[in-house]
Amino acid sequence: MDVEELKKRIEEALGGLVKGIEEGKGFIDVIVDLDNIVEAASRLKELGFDHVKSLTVIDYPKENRFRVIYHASSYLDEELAKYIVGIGADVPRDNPRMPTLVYVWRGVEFQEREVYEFFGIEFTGHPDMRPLLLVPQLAEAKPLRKEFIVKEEPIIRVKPPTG
Amino acid sequence: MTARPVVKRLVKRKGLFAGFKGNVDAITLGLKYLVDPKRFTLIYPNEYIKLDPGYRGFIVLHKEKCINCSSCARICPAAAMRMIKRQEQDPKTGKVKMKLWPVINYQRCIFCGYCVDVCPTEALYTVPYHDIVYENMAEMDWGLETFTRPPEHPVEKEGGIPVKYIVDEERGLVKVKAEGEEGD
Amino acid sequence: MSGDGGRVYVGNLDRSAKRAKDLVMGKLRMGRAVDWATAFSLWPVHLTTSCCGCEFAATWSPRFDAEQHGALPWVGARQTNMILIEGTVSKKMACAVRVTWEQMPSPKFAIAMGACAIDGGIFYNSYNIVRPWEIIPVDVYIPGCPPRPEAVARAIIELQRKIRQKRVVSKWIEEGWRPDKEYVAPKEDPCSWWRG
Amino acid sequence: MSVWVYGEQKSDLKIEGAIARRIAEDLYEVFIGPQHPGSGHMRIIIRVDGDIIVDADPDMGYVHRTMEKLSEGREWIKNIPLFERMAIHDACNVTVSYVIALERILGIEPPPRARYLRTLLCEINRIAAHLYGFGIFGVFMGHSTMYMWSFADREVMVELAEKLTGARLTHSYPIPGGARRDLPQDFPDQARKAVRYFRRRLEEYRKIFLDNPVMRSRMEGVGVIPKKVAAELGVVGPVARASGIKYDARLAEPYDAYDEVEFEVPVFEEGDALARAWVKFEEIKQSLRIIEQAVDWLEKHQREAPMHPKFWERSPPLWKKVFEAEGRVKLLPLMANLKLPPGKAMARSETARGEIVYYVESDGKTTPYRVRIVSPSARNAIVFKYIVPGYRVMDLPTIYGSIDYFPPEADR
Amino acid sequence: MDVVKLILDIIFYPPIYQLLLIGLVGSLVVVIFILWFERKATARVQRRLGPYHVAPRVAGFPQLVADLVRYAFQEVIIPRTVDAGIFILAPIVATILSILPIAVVPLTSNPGYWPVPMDYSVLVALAISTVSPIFLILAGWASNNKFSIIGGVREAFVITAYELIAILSILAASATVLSFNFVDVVEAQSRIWFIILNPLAFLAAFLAVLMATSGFPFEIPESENEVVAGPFTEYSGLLYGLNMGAAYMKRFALSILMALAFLGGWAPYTPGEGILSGYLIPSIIVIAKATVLMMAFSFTRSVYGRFRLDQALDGAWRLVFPMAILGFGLALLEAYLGVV
Repeated sequence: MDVEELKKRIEEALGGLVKGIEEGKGFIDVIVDLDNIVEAASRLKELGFDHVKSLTVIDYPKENRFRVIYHASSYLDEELAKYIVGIGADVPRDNPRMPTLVYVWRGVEFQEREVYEFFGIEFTGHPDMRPLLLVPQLAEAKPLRKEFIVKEEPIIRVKPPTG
Repeated sequence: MTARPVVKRLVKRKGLFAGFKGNVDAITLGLKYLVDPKRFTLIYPNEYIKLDPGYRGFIVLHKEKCINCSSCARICPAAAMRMIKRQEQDPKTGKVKMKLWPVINYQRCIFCGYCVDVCPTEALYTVPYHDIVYENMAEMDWGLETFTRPPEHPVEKEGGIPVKYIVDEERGLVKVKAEGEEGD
Repeated sequence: MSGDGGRVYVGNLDRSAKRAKDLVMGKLRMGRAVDWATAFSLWPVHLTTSCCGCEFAATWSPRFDAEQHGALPWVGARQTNMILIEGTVSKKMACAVRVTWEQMPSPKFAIAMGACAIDGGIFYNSYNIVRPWEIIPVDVYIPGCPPRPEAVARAIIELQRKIRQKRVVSKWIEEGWRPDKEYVAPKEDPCSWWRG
Repeated sequence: MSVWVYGEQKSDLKIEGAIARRIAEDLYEVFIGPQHPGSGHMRIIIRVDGDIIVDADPDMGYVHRTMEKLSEGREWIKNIPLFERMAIHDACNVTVSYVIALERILGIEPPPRARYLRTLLCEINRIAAHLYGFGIFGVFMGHSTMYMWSFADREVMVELAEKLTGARLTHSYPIPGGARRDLPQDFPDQARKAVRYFRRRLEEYRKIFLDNPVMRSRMEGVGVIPKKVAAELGVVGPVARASGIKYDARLAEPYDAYDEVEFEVPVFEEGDALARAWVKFEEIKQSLRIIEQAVDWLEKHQREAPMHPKFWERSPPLWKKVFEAEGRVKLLPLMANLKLPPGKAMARSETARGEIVYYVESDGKTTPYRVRIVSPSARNAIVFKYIVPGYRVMDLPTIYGSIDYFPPEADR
Repeated sequence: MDVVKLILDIIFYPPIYQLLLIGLVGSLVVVIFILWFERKATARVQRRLGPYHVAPRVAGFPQLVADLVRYAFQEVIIPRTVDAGIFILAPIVATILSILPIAVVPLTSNPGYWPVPMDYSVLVALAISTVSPIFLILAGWASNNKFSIIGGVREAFVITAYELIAILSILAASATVLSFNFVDVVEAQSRIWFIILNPLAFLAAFLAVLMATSGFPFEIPESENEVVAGPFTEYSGLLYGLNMGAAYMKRFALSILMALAFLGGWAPYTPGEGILSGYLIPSIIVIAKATVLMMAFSFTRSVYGRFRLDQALDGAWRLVFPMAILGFGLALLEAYLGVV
């Protein structure tokens, strides 16, 4: 099975839900509407993609959206294990909410908590929506959003060395 | 593809005898090592490991080779290597010029060796020792003068014996005296 | 039953402790013995703040075996007298570091291991780290990321030398506080995130 | 209070213990960690009913060092040492997939020699990390000799890695286009000796630890993860393979030289702590095989710079001189400000504790637009929540040790 | 000379000699030696050096002295939340109680040097040895720390496992000779030791003592990976030193009981008259045998991890308890056949 065939199979399984398929190096992303994401993810799981490798969120402040992608793959089907298929949707930046996929893929529970604290995307229906890694005060700042800037030092030093 | 998954099964060990044998095996092995421990412990301040010359220890500058290109500062991942401005007289023309010199801050250095590898004139080199500690932080922020001298090796100064570790088939690592390799 | 000092049962503990101290340190001149004993019994508490813990573990492994210096990593903070900060201290961990430090009985010492524990190392501009010297008084700094196990042993030796030459412990016991090092009080409560 | 019962909707995932027991009113809440010998750099809040854990809540983030954010401000190559700090005892394995992702975006393939060198170091690291895991696992169950022995033998591998790269743990070895050093002269000989030593030595490990009746009784039937649950929770690495999942990133998507060397991926079906220990034990044996093959290949083939021609051919003569003399691959100054074409790539590699996934997105600048890392420990952390309940308090360190959880890696 | 004799008489007045000289000083020396041995032997099995730099010439023997002095001069923290009285008293009482069994056993067959009448000494010694764990539980309870309380409860669980076994298996020795008198037990071993006649009872007693003194693989109450330092989590400085000492002193006292019951006490030697021959030499022989036993107890640390609590209890009741019963039966059989 090659990538084209896989795409065909996914399009068949997902039916009209697919908005577009983006191809990256080493993975493909299936983009759906935010409202359909639970349905699409369930169908993808029935296809054999039984676990999520990465819940990837990318912030596009210019386009005022977050791209949320669940990169899934398969453990039990050795043929599908070679591919990483992402199911993604765009979440508006000013009211970041989306339905949780915990009940589709149990493994994303902690990753959704992580996204919640780093980007502020709230997953409705998540059983335990708390910050995971950060202290509560820092989680308020949503550090992985692009407007949170971490300064790098310039290569020329002003302060003289002390030793 | 030559790799393949192989399903294995745990060997079930049940019953009184299996447990007994396991205990006897373990205790015998323990006693074997109690008699012949096969030690290779480094008795540290009395001995020290003479590291390979390629070891990435403290980084030192050959000032005369440096061309002030600031590649090292650009590649430093920890912002430990930074350039300072310094007025210097050119020996040929006699003009006073602003020059950039690298200095290193060991409060941050992570010893990745990128600066040494990127230096276009091999002006930076590493000394093969790493066991230097400081009592106050200010000493770790090396200025240009400190940076151009290799730091003192404390154990060598105290008269420790250099040893080397070689891989041995019977005992894992074996400690042997490093000999005939004085200096760099 | 009073909570402070158990006065009900054994009289005033503080006063008897002071008398015992005067006797032992003053009349019997046990100061040097105490310095010697503490120098060779620096037990680091088992607080693994970060990834330098790998080299911390290797320092007590058979090849480097820091137990030869009398140091033995111990489990409970109450029974130890040294804290070895192993690398980065995050904001969450800073609370643990300070609490552990306060749990330890004095005389106690601190070693900062690795670049992250000095000035952040490769994480110098991270928003989630704390410089450990801001929350506890550090005696010896070990540069490196991670430092070699020998460097950790060197730090222990350096600390031993400091204790014995400057007679840190006996002066500490005589005066009741540490004379040669300033008390470090964190500017802001490292546990504020926890206490809310 | 009552414990929330997870997973009744839509999923037939059932975990024994947590659901079966009716919870008493007065639960005893114990905070394990972070200053606790049984927890490392994390905290697990457990609620116990008698000796049985009814609820476990892993409180992570004690070593969260904001790598994903920091990487966005730093140049591509500077991120290699940064990501390495996730798991410094497994440095090459965690960084190699990031480097592969960069190479995919750049559209270059490292020369075969570099691929073999990386494979060699990956396997050396894998053995060292497995031994590290064994040591921690042993000491979690009170077996200090296992800790000391595995750390003693880990030094053999660390010594080899130090000879190859010049650093004990933080090698920063793979870089886009190749590797940073070539094999030293006496390396093949020493590596073969080490392999033979380990083959003999592993038998002793079996005697004192895996077949030791006391340790066996602690591990057998503890922390059982059935195959279906393992797939559902998305656990990785030895944890998944001990549950019968035949998945290994080296099989699914061979990188470096893994499609050229011969090895087996051991899979067990019991799913308990003992099976996980055995997976690691068998993997060490397979890694020894790979090391032998890699060393043979490297010795047979001519010594040349393990660097992609794009970065090597235009280099000044000093570069070649240094390589001839020291085996050190010098970097071009352009490496510091390497510009990647816009694009996105994903790469996975199998570290000792499981599969690590990098998602790298470039917008054509010198710094990444976004790097997403999902490390094996981060994916295995969920085991604490779903598998630990139902076991005894004394089983917690066993499960912790057997999944080989490494908090700096999980927290990133 | 009279003065010297008087002093000697006072020193070797059995209660003083056995309680203070052996019980306090002797056991301290033995404990220091055993701790050093434990660390060095474990280090040897683990292929490392162990304590060294404190005194390189004698292989770091004073290491334990340094640790003890350090503990003695460290701050004693009494947290506000603890029950201060019990918190302070428990380790002290536990220490005294754990060496008390030494005061009621004979260390010689010379009746002039018996500290107490010996007719029921086996029973009395066993009875006293069972008291001290209560104070460990108290210490854990008074600490008011979750880990201490769990540790104390574990201690209580483990008591139920080992107590009966220890008593039964040591009583097996006295059943063989049909007497509760330790002197009879030892005299009966002048030809053949009970360890050979009744290995089952010896093994059961060995395991019971391991459990009683938290030796590996039964180091459950203080198991560091779950309950930091068990009942002693809140103890610091001198009080912690006492707690640690108490565990080893108890092991020493129980080892003396075992040496008398199974290893023939002062067996190859026949005590005569006078202090030297009648008291000092036999007592040193007994202590030496006890020390050898303690070295065996220490060795298990380097081979085993620890059992889980339920497994230890399970093993104690299912395996070791029947073994102790069998040993007792064997003893009765031997007594019936008149082997000794």
